[in-house]
Amino acid sequence: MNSLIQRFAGSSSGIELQKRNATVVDDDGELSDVMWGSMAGFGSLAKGVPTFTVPSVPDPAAFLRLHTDDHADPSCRIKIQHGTTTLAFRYQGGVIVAVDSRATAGNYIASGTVKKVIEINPYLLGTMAGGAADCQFWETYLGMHCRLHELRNHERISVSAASKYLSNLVYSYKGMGLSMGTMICGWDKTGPAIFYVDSDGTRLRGDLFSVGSGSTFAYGVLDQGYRWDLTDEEAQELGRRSIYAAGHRDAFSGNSCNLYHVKERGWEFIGNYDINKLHYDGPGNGQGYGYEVRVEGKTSAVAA
Amino acid sequence: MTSIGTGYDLSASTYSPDGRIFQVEYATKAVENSGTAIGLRVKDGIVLGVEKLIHSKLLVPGANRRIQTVDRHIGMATAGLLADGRNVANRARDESSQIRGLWREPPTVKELADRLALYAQAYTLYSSVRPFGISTIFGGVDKTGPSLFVVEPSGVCLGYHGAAVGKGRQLAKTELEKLKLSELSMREAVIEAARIIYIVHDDNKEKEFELEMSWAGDETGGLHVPVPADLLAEAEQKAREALETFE
Amino acid sequence: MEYNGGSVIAMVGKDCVAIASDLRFGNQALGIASNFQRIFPVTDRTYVGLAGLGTDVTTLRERFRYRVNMYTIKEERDIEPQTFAHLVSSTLYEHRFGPYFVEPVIAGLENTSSGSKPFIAAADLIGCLNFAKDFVVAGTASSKLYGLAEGLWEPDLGPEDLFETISQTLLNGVDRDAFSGWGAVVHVITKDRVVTRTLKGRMD
Amino acid sequence: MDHFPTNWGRPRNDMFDAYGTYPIHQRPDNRPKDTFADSVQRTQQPIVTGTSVLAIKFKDGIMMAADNLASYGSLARFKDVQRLHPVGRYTVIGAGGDMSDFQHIQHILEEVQIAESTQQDGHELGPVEIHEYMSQVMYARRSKLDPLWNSLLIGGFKDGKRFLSYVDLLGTTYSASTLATGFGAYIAQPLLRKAVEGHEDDLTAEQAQNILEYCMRVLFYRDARSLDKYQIATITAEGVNISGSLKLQTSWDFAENIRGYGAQTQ
Amino acid sequence: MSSFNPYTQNGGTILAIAGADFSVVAGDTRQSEGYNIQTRYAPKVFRLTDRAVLAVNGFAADGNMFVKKVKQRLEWYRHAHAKDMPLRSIARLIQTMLYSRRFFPYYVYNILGGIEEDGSGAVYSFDPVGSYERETCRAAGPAQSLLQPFLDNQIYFKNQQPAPGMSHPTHLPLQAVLALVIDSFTSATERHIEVGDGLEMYIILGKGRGLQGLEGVKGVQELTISEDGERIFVVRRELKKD
Amino acid sequence: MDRIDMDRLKSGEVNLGTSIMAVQFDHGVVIGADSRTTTGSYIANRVTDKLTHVHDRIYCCRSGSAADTQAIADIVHYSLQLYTQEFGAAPPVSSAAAIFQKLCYENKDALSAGIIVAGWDKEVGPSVYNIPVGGGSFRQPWAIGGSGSTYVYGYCDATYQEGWGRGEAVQFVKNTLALAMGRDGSSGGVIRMCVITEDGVERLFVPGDQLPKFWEGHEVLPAAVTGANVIDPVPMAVE
Repeated sequence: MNSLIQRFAGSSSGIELQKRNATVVDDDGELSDVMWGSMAGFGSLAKGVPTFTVPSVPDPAAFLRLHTDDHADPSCRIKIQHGTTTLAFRYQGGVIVAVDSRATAGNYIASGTVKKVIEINPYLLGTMAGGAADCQFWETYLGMHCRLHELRNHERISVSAASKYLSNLVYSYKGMGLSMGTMICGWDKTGPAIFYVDSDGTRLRGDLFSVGSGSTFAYGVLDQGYRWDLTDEEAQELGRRSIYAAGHRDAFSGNSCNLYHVKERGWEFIGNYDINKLHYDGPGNGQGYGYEVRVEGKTSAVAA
Repeated sequence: MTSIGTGYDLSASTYSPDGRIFQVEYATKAVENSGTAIGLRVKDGIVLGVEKLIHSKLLVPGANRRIQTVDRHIGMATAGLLADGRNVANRARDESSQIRGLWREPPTVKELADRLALYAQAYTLYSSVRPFGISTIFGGVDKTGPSLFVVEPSGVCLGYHGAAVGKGRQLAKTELEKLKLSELSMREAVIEAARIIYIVHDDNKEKEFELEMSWAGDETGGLHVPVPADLLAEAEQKAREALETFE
Repeated sequence: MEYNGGSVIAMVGKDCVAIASDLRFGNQALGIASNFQRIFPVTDRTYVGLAGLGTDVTTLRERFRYRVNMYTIKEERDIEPQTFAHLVSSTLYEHRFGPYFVEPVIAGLENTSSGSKPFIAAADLIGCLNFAKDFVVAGTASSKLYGLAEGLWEPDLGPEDLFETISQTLLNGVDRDAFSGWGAVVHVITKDRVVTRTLKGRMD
Repeated sequence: MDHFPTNWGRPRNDMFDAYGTYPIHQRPDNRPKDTFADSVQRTQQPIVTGTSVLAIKFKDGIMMAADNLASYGSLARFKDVQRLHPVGRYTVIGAGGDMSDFQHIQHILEEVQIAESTQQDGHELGPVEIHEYMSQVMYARRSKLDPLWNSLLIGGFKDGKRFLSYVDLLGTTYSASTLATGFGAYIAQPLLRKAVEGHEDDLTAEQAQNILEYCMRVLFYRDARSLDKYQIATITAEGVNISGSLKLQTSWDFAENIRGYGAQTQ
Repeated sequence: MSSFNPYTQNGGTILAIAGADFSVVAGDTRQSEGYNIQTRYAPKVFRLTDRAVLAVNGFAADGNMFVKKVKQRLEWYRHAHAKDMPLRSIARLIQTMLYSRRFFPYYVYNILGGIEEDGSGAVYSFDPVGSYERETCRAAGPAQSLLQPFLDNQIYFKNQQPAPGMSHPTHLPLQAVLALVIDSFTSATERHIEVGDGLEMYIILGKGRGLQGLEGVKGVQELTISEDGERIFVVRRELKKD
Repeated sequence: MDRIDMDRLKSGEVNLGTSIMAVQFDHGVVIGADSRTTTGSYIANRVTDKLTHVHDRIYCCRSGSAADTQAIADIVHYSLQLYTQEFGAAPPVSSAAAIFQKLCYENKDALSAGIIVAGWDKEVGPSVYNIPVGGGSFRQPWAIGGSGSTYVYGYCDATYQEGWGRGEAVQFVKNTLALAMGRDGSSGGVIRMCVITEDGVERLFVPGDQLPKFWEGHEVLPAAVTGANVIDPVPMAVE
């Protein structure tokens, strides 16, 4: 429509405005053609920049805090799931990634079967600590961009580049209330690599990280057992043992341990281990990890 | 037309040396090709009538209406390009709703017609657009009583007691002039309107036609609605009878 | 309640009652001990379980012991569970405006003319008593225990069935609670004896 | 990253920032702003308000009642306000809450109806459509954090079917055979349920009116923002009928011999 | 200055259990706000396709709007692909739709139940901002902490030792699942004020699976649209209304 | 919600803590207002004219923020001129009220304005519209507004009767305003009134010292206090 016509024809400049502010609005923003397609909702992502509805208040982060922060206000309505122990370390045989599987909302254990290792692609793993949805969503999104990188450059993305991509992404939302502490693990031209990335925008390269409420317990075991020249079996045992320690002592961690091993030709899922079984029986049918189990009958302490 | 073919008729934003805008005149031609539309403003209301030419027997009866409702109390009939009529109707509805929103009262027919005239006139100013190929009769009842206005492609807006646009307008006007419009009732006006449409319709040259009529006034509680089927049938019956005596 | 964690449950059976608790003693998220006793015998056939702040559990246990002993000396008879429940209630209400952070659960067999009758009760932290005919719960896992008990409990369970029911209720309940668990202990009180069993629970 | 898990998933508290590196307020804000953007406070409070609306299903349709009061705080400011509004030939909408918002709602419903009628396709909006539309409007406004501060009851009768439903400022909707908003939800609803549930298809118009009158009276006794002047809307196959103002008969004689607040006898 | 709170909690509880070749999704029908029962019948469980059912719980207005939008997207998918969206894709769709409101969340807990393309029964559970997980059973809503441990015990056989030489079944038969669902809701009704009035159970049966387990169940109503595919049923029961 | 937040003024804003009124009679309306404008407890102007012309036969009485209500009245004045141009006729009071309402409703968060619109038009004759804070619009036979009005609702309810002529209406307005000004600290000064009829607008004025008198408490006892205790000053002698 000719804009001049609009301007000069009667006093109808208000009509367009009126239509734009129509009383019934779609609050998910613009509808795009891709919503029709096979992209199953990743439509908004395919455009390159995902769009989010932000509440129309002066301080959106304060709004979000008001309604989702059960720490400040236990009766807040939207409870987001928390709680974790995750760890990853680099050694001569690759990267060991081990995590627990518990999610808590308040003191309720919302799930004992969470997959906290996100399989970004066959060569990259991300771990999940913090907001479960933030990690799932953004690491899936990262997977899409890693694939695009492969298509554009005919080679796999480096762990460094992938983690940098994620780090930049979450940094652009800084202050909006995202929460994630993740380790991006993989094997690229430089060999095994681990990067710690969190929602504050921190990105660190390192040999050994543990993230989450149980990380202090995991670090204890990990530090004491870690060497560069671990064998694969020793390394896997160390990962498992560390997660057990955290699962045992930390109320917000536990249920089971998922163990992954990243090797030169991609990651491999080693197994899922019930923490309780590790306590009483150990990973095989050998010695249980549990302190009480190991000292049974050998200690002078008298049961209460 | 003296200046035809001299290039002054290619754009609505160009005058001919003798001060005419050919695009607007051509638009008027488009109106003249169309079936006649008439409007009668009488004692207690208005009546709109249209000679809707049926260009195909395959059309569903009642399709492609040329009388449209703009607001509860205002209707419009167009002669000319059907699609332009729809555009103008939508514009009129928007304007009407805007006036309502502003003053919280139903718009008067004059106010609405004035605004639509501005709209039509804007289409005579730019090279990028074409003037509307329709003449529109706005009719309705408002706080000033019944009123009837015609908006031409040029953007001219005039009020009438009886109006006729389209192919048979001359004959229709002659017939309208014979009536004492300010003394007629709406019911009588319906009969007269039907008669006039039947008279102006040229059986020999033209195809079939459908008589489309609406009214607004005391009889309808101030609403613009189609003339009820029984009254329409009666009017058509009388029109046919009158036609025989007319010739 | 969440500071040290812990949960208690008691159930009525046919001529028997059972009371059970977990064994965790924590400092918020950190698990400290897996052998914390929070159920205490009051008489031969009355037990009290104290869910809540560890230090108050210990204190109250001593207070109750003192008052029960005084009662026994004065009255020259064992305190009845119902009487004890009221003793608990009044003890707690004395601290109405600075309460102990403890929710007690009482289970026992009452002496009546027609023999012994199961009795259970629970109180809130200022001593409002709740006499139930089926089961009572307390502690951080209470909502979970309610759901389970409502589904698993049925009337007139024998001692062994009652043991199985209360064990399943407790173990599955604390498994969904971050602040309870680390093993459990169950006491089944019958006319003739009290059977105490320690259960291996999830250690995470 | 805050490593304590119960702090996760929540927006960080910018009042506490151990490292002083948290630039929430330094973030450049490039949104278009007008001069008074800072003082724009979209969430307001209701000012001139109406109290409860009651509605029930009965044999032939829907019956609704509301009093004629618009309060201004505790001031009974307007005593001749109509809170039952007919929408077309099949529907009545009854409103509690802010009266200026209700007038706005009346205006947009008028617009919608004109838009519908100018189509001249013979279709008219019925109660179901009006309710759906209103629920979308109310939800859209709450999502803009700029709610229309009302609780609405929408009742109607079209194509042989009764319809009665609720929508409020949050966009919450529900239907039942008896509905009451505001104070009525606490005081009248139990009475209505007792009188109506299970009898929806037996109650005559007269019985229905008696039930509503009874509840309006109870509300008048117990709701400090109510009035003894009210209207009743009846929607049946015959269409919408909104009564003139009715006056509640109330009884106070029993109070004459009450003395003091306790032991006093004279 | 009292600020406007755009959320409320409308009570009720939902539950879904997956079997080997079926799933059951259930919810009560009470809608409440605080102590006020708004209505005794407001559905929380919705049929999306012949093999997918969505249960929503939390803030009712958000829930209804969300279901409406999911249905709209599924309709568009049907227009573009001439088939229903597979269950796992619906799950991902729901994640992205929830996450698009990360900063102004839908206050809705979702449980999606249905049949996967491989014919297995599946349940997906979501948090309000879109993290999700495939599970065998899940309860959500105010009474979830009452129901979930019961399901752990009865469906996952947690803390139960199988008899020597035996093992626990990985999936329960339909009949047992229906009985469990009804038991769960009667329990929750007893101990939670926001649960009650009515129970709606949607049952989705895998392609070619017979009706075993549904025989003798009163008031089964079929909702299937297309033939020769998965079949979907609803069963309604009364719950206590106090 | 028990208290209305009337404290919507920005800091330092000039407040029309006011008594305003309009009454409809058989062929016209009477509007009236006090003349006090305050900032806090200081009387910024004691002879304000709060009766604002918006069209030939339509006036409004303003209460709330002086700046807000003046701006609104200016816009309405402009709009009504526009109306006259577009329609070629004088606007009805209902349309004037509609514009006031629209402005007040759509900007309710930013404005503090309680306005009474009154006037005469040829469609319905005299009419009075009350547009309180929040932006509702209510047609009434008589309307009062401003902080002083709360003290005189009872008087108005008891006094007003339908079918009054001009004389009764003027007296009613004068008495009501005098009573309101007598009890409301934010109202006072003089009474200004306008009588709007088909024929024109007539201004009436009641000076602050000639307001109708009502009971004002007992006369305070004569001040002169004499007695033995009073020590007369003794002039100092200088010798």
